[in-house]
Amino acid sequence: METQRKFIVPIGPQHPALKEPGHFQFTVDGEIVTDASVRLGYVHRGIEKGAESRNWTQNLYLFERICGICSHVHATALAIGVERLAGVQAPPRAQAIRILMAELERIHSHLLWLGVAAHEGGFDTLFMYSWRDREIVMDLLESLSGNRVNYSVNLIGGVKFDVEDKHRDAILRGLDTLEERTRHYLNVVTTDRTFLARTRGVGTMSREQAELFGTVGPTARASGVARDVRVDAPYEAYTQFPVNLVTDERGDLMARFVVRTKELFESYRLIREILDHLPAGELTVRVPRKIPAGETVSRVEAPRGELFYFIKSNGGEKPERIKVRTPSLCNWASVMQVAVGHKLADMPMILSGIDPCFSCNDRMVLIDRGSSAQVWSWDELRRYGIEYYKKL
Amino acid sequence: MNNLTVHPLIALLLFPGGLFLLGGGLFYEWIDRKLVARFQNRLGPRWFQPLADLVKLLAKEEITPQGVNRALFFMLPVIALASALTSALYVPIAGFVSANSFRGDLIVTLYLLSVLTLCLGLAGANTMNRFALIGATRTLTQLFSYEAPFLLALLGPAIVTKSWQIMTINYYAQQHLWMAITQPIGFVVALVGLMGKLELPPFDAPEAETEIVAGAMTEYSGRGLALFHLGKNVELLIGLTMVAAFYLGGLANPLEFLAKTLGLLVLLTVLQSLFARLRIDQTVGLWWRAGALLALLQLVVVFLLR
Amino acid sequence: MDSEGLIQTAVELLAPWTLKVNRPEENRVDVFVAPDHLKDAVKAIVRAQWGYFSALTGLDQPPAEEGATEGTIEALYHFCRGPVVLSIRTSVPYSNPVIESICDVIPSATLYERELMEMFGVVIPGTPSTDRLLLADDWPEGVYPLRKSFTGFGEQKLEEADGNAA
Amino acid sequence: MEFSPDTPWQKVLDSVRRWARINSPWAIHYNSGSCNGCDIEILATLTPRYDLERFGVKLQGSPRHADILICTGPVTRQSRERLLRIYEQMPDPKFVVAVGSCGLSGGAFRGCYNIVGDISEVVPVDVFIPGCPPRPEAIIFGVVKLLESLKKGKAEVAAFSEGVHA
Repeated sequence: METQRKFIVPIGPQHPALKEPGHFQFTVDGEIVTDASVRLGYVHRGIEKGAESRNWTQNLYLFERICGICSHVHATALAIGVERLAGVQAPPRAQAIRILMAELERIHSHLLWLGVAAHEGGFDTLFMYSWRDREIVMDLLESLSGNRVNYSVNLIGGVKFDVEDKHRDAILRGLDTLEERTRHYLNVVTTDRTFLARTRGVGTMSREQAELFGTVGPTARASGVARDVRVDAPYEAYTQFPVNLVTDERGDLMARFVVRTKELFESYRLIREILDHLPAGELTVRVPRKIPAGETVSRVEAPRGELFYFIKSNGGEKPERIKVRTPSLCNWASVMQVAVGHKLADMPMILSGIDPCFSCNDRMVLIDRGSSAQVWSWDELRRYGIEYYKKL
Repeated sequence: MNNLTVHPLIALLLFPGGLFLLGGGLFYEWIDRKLVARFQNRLGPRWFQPLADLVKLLAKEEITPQGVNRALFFMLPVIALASALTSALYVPIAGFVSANSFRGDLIVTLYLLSVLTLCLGLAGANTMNRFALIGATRTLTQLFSYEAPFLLALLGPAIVTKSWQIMTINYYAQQHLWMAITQPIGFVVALVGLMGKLELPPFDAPEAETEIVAGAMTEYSGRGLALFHLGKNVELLIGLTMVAAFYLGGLANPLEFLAKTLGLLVLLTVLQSLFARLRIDQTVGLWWRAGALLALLQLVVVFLLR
Repeated sequence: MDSEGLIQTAVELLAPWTLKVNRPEENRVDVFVAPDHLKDAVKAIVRAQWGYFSALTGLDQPPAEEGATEGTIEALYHFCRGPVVLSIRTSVPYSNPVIESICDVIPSATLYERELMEMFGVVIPGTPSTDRLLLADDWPEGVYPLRKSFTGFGEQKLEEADGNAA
Repeated sequence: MEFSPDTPWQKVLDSVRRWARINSPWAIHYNSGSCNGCDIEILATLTPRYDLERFGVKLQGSPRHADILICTGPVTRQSRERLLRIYEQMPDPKFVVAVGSCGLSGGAFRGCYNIVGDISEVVPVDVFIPGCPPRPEAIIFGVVKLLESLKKGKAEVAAFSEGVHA
């Protein structure tokens, strides 16, 4: 048996350009990845335990800050779950405003990801342009809710503010410019040669793999898996405003870019429809402070995929247990499995392909039987990969 | 052609040599950063930004990491800047006759510019930081890949003028039609070779911020970093002057010098902000497959037509 | 196949091992299964391609006040298909919190199992990697934050916690 | 020749050095447990609409090249040691800007078990920028405030004196 060179790549915590520290270990035999595991925890704050010592409205404030990019979705999931436990239903206008904000947040999250993924591939101009256009949607969010990020729209039982006509016109104008810009980005993503060199055929995940590993969101849809909570289990006002699914068959990195860009168009269409048929009525409904005992599961479609909330209440003011499974955890699990068998030289782009909430690279250890452990950087490993290729 | 002869000491310290070059290098770096920012729809830095960066870096604390050869650690930036400055003596800076000129100074200039890149590679390898190690290997790999095509591209005009002396090529280029028109492929390879030499995107793998932090210069701070930056700026200035002198019909007077080099710089900046960063294996592949062959083709054409 | 039909198929699939079936809400079904039958239940669901494995929730039921009954840790394996959420529930006593790993059936379940292990102290034999997922490296052994018995640290309590960790 | 900081020549040197430090503050960003709301606002300050580069601020990769450490988030147990290591790697004179209310007081996560508290418990902080997240303008205002404090030479002398060593 060829000597098993255990070659662990810890991609460690601090990343110069990106946001969040995580830590990945790939075990490699030669060039092919044989095993991969992830070690999170740098951003683990113990929120689920914290939730058990806060009452429901405080929890809404806390759960909005699990992730800065998709804060509205977390709040919506918690609000829906608690309302279901309390046996109340948010008024139709509030439901429509909730999904309006969810779609605006999806636009801002996808544009942000487009820029960051391009930055990861060294395409700074696309990063600057996509983030400049993202400012349009940030202004819209701010004019609606008063804050660019963490807009805390939700209350348990409804929403805090209304969408007047001046908001409506501003949103419609903003969407027109955004739509025209997104058409340009779709063109760039599908035709720019240097970009395609880094994305076409990289990190391909077949449909069966996507099914088996339980991937969610755009990553799954890029492999042809028709899985979208807004379509499978329409919640809030998605029943009145149906979403049509954007899928792609190729399953590689380029497909993930294309699916997310096309979803932007879908969000524009949806927002225009919501604004045209915004139901009248008040914004909130009374909810008792003590939520009756019971358990519920609330699933919501975050920009990165299905967000799963399990809420258990023992009838008091404070929840018994709130379990949050973020979409990135599923995607990590799938990427870790997909990484096996892939070349190591493609790892950075594969990782940035699933729009991770954590991405980073730092250290790497080569443990060679008989020799001392050397420490290589993530990129040194890529170098190793490239040298290996030259010899082939 | 006013072959202004200046006292050699002034030439060395003040005019085509030291002070003017450093100032020119900073000025060109500012234009480059400003243009890239403007292409990215940003405002970009103020005019004195590179100067402020330089002075601040000189005033910072100098950290020497352990396990590093101290002498080498201090000497490398100095050698890098020195080699860049000396290579300026043979090149018609600011349109004046070069301070010193002899047969074969084209090869010497190119060699001196490569010494700068070698110092960078050595600096990376010297420090124990793994990013620097990776940056060093990348710098050297890229050096071997663009050096040959860049040299061949510059040989085209040399062969046509039947001389290896930069100044004679400069005179020849002034009398005849622009080499960029007679030898278009050579011009393209030289330009793209220059981008490779200066590690501008899409060839900036050696200092890819998102991947290897700062490449070979990760461990340097304060004076060492300042000298390396200066070396890079001077290299930018000299590279532009050489390609302009060879392919854009020579540099007779300062006005022409300014116009042509800035024109080239704008062209470089446009290319720079258009492309994503190529992986190191793609860059090497591109150079050996496309770059070398095109340069050879150009030389063959030059031989036949001569 | 509407949601009622889906629920029926799920319940039939798990019939041989179910101890109790519970319909807490519309579109949701809980199936209680003994710990050692869990793996067969999960295999049945995955082989029939009923749905995808969506989440693994841990619930800590501390012993009742008078301490007669022993505390239990309940693990809920949630499978989703369309609007329906099937939760396979097993509970294990504090004294021997052992649950069979399902990683050979669903490879990506390793992350969820690692989280269950470090947060609730459940022992999962057969899981590919048991090192920490979320907790810090310098977190004392044997302290499981999501158990009701854990009431948070002050810096000084940290040493105590080290002391009395099982 | 005896070195005394008040000779006229030295004054000129000091003012030049201060001018350079004010006009080219390079920054490095570290996320010690933030929900990345503040981080995307920091990145937003580099984009065309706010563009910090016009003040000379450039996001650097390596701590060696940076003067300002822009740190976000309540320091989690896991990232405390890394935050310290990055702070020590930065050459003098160095400054720390804590962005977001998490960095100031642990923010919404105060009291969670994995939180060490705010950034000033780990590294000395020069400027606090409150807000959850603070707007890009607020972040720019914080950086400008830091630069102004440099003008008065408050921080700079202290940093210079203990900064110079072998």
